[in-house]
Amino acid sequence: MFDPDDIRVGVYVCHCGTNIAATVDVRELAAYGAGLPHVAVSREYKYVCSDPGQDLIRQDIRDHGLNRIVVASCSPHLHEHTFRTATAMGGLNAFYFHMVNIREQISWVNEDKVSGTAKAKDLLRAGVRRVAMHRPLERGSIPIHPDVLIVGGGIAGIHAALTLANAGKHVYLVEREPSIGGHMARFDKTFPTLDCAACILTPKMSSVKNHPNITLWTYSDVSALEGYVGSYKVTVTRRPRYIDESLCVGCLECIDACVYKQAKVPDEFNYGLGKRRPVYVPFPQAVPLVPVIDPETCIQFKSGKCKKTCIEACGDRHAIDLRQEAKQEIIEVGSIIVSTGFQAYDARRNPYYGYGVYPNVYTALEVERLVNASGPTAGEVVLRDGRKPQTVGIVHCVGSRDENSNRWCSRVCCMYSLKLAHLIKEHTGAEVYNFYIDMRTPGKGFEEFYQKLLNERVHFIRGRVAEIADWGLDATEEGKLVIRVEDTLAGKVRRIPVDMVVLSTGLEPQADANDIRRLFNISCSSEGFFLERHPKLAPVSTFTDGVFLAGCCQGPKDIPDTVAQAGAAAAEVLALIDAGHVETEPNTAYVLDEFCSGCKTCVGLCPYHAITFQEERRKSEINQALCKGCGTCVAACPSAAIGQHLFEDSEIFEEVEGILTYA
Amino acid sequence: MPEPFEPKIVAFFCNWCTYLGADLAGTSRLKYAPNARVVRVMCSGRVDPQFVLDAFAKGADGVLLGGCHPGDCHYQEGNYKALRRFKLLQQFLGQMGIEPERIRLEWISAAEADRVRTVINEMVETLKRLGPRKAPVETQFAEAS
Amino acid sequence: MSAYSYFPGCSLRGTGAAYEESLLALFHVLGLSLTELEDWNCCGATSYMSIDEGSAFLLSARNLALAHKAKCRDVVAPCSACYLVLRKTQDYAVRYPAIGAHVGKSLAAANLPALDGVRVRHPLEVLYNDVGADRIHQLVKRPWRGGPVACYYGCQIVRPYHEVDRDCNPTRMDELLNAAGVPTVEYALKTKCCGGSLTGTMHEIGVRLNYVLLKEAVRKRAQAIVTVCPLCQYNLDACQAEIRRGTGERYDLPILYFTQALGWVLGADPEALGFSRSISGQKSIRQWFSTATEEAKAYV
Amino acid sequence: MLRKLKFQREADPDWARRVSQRPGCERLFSCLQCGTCSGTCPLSIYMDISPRRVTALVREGFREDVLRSQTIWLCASCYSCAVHCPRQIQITDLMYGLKREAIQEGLQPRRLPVAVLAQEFYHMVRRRGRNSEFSLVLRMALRSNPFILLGMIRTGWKLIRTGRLSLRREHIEALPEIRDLLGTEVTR
Repeated sequence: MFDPDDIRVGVYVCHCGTNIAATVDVRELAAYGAGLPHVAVSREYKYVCSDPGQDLIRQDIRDHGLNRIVVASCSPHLHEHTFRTATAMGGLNAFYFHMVNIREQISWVNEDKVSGTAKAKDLLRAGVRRVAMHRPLERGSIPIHPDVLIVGGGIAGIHAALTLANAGKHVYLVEREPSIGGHMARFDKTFPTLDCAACILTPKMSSVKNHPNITLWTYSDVSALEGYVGSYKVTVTRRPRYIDESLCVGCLECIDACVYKQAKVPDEFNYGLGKRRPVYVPFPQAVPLVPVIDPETCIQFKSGKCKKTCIEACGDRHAIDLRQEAKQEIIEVGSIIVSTGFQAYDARRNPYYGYGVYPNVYTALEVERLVNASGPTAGEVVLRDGRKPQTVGIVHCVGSRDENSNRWCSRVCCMYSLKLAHLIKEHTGAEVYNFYIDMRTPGKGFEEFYQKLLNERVHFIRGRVAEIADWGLDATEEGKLVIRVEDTLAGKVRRIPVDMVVLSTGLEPQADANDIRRLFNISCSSEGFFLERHPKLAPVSTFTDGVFLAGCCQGPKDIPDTVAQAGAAAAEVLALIDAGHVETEPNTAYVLDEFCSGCKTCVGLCPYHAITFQEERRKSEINQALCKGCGTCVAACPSAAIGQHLFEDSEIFEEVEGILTYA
Repeated sequence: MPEPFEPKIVAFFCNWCTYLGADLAGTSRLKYAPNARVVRVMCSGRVDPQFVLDAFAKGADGVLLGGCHPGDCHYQEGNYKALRRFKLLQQFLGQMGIEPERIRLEWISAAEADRVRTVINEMVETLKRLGPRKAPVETQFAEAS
Repeated sequence: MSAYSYFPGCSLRGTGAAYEESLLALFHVLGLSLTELEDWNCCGATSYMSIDEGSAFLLSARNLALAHKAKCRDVVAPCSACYLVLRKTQDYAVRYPAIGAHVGKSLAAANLPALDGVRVRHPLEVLYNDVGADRIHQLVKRPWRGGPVACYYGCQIVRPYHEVDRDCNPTRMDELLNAAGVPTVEYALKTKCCGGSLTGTMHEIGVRLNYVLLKEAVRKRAQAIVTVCPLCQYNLDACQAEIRRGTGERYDLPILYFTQALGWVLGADPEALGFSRSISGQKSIRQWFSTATEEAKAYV
Repeated sequence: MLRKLKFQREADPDWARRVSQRPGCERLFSCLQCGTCSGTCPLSIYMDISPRRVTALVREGFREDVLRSQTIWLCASCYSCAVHCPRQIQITDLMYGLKREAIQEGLQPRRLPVAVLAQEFYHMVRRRGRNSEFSLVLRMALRSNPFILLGMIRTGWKLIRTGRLSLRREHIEALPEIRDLLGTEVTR
């Protein structure tokens, strides 16, 4: 009935509800499509991506003998796969399909219908001309190496690692600090349930340590990455801690034995609120429980003249090795989860809050340590001079929602401020004032927690603090920190003298987020957090296959959300591994022997070393498994001897032609 | 009165940065001039100078190339190749009597929706200032390609 | 030797006379030439701006144009209000094309040159950038016999533009004075507002603002306040008697211009520094800045 | 006295839009109502409407309330609000604009010295090209509240004694030039 050789194109114009129909005249567009060469059927439909929409395509393929499909709808990044599948279900090769983007490219970025429709016609024309050139293609497939790399050992990394390990997959967990645990390990209680962070985290930490399927490398960085989904080659640099993890039993005698009788070095884990020795473990529950020697402060490293009492103390275990050097581990993995977390906003950037100037202005993280039973003050909330504060002011949105620093809402500050307010009141009985712009308590049980705090008579003042100063107008303000703020609800400007100020600093991307981004070849959103493939449909995937995101490196979020996301990332990885292989886009380049002049121009160009030169045949050859399909060699070949599936010169020429020929 | 001159721009956007930037412009509902027509390629390195020449030959008033920022290329260094070719191409077009402003190479990341808008709007302005392309050049290329 | 145009502004011809005198004397000992703009006009400051922005910009523009004419394109404006309006005119003429066009058009109509190349400067920033603390230190001629001072920067030289100094905790005046051997105290209110012309209009409010400024300065053990603006100086200087009456607290602080303090240390003729024009703190002023005692010292 | 009930018919949304188009006010509508402006303002404590509420009222188009308020005249233009606003609204410019409008509409509080001073200053400068502090204060007092002068006598005398109060009335030579200059200008 239909001659298989003549090209019969089916055109489907999507309304996308009103998303497209509002600014593109879809009826006119479809009618126009019908008039284009080779077009056998041209329809418009409310939602082409819906089931009935896809059925429509399948049906037409049978009834009208269509052998090419063009859908004019959204971005191929959203639904190209959907429609290719539909095309295949209709009995055609999936690659006899082309997608025309009239939503992101037209209806959403253009106001008037006339110019919009005109533009849509151009693109549709181009699409129809292009698809006519399409040829049937087969997807390649790459095997997936079952091992997984997880970068960052905070709660996100830990949860993902355990999920995967329990499913029987081998995980390499790489953490740059001496211990895993991340920010959560520093918290005392967690909102809104107030269950102790350690009680829920430390068991998970130790099971990471003991899990047969997890290789844990702390004090280490990922220094190089090559390869692609399914088979990545990763180089991990393990910094020397001068104590052999395999020999150390965690007795910590070396620490007591250190020639420094008092701890003198401000300790990082407690933000300098406590002190440590040159040989130390960041905190008692550290995993692994193996001390680190800090060459910056260790006498032996500085002068070479130390009694080395630590080595004595270690005795015949011989775990201490002062000649230890950085070690490189090279591993093969099939997929990667990036969970590198966040850094807290530096409160010094808001000088009018006096952080770093007035000793009793603290950041929220510092106070987390103060209220923590295992913290530097053993849970005593005290001022630098040891006094108990009688009044405390908690300042929200420091480094959040501010055009002068970070524009975004950090999502967790409202809740952790409430939590700290509760804990401070509990520990000290102090009057606690919260200064907020908007109170955001959208999570499960959050609003109830807010209510609880209101009933505990914590003061809530709606207003962004203007300044914090140490000068008083009268005796009641002398020697206090005075917070000046407009109480916007009472409609009064107030001066509130307090003993202690807590700055609820926001969350921002890690300082080295850009290096990490480059290393793993993923993108950032404008504020610098890592960009997910799609905010709704692919929230933990990235644009690099096999690389997934979990936790605050993707954006500020609380512990429940982080754990949920880590689980999701683990599930994505499992799906990948259990499929055993991943189908590849058949957009690889290939050499047309008859035209190859053997000039070798292409060989040097390929970043994946996929092109080899066959000396005996004097021809280049492209390894289809290695080729990633960038097409650089295609554009470079002086004798046009290289083609690229899906992006053939002919196809692109036709597309350009289609755009520019005024029909 | 005659219709105002609406330049037509053929834009080659790389799949991983600039095309996504344009998608983001869409989802953020940024409004910009409707004059650009985007052709998606996997990498700016895929853009064969012939595509550009062909576009001009077929009557494009301007050609825009979009790729990832240096160091961010999804394929490691395709965008550098694109840059090298672009420089040559611009000279060559100059000799052909095509103003260098008619072709533009821009690094636009997946996050820079606003950049997409600015670049396209700017380019439309420039082209409106330059006016339609002179006919003779067109024929030159028709033979060339 | 670097040369500057000089825009006195109305105050330095009245309440701020001592500022002008000491500024000229100081620039003289530093060998910097300061040429008054010929027939300058009011800058169009705050009060004017609140009636008619358009022509306020034009008034400033004329002064800038005069500087352009004079070929001496660094305009030194000692009064904070003048400095800001001149600076703002320059900025807005660029940032807002409409304003720029309007200014350009009007200047042309009055056949005055355009503003390009003119730089608005404040003496504090001139001394800090063009002379520098080190040079000041080398040039010290007299010891500072006075007590520690509080540096008071006021508002309009540090906000909204940050070229003179940053707006949170500026330090350049402190640095210069310290380099000259003048001790300064930590002064949290150094950029708070003195009320400007409000002391004239909403008197009680103005006085209250100055009371707070003085109180904190004294609490920080300052024995004088050093200012950069005629209005600040006037307010702090003239209010003290009234504050004494009102509160019963004894305030009698010299309110100096930084040019007076530096002028003294760098050996300018004390007569030319206008110390006698201060209302408050005359007692300390006579002790600190009398050359008589100096000569006496020279004998023994 | 500010009535507590507001009728929508009193609002002029288009006025809000126009205000937002003035230099420095572009971001007016992005105001968070966080109160940083009022908190940092040294004079807000004496204002009848806090700067934050001024932006709120402007945004909703309650023109009269704003233009009749004392607030705009208490602004000493110290720019504290402008540099600290988390939305970078140039509130000082907003206030200037409102003052100008109030004067044009004759809505400024009667005999409020600040407003009188501004006008006197304006006229003096336009007439003479310069301002003479003495006669300015004199006129301000006479046109607002002569009793101010009594309070000033003491200070005034001290100023004269220290030679800081010149009684002569300043003016510039090139007055015609000023006229040409301001002639072209359209009073906003």
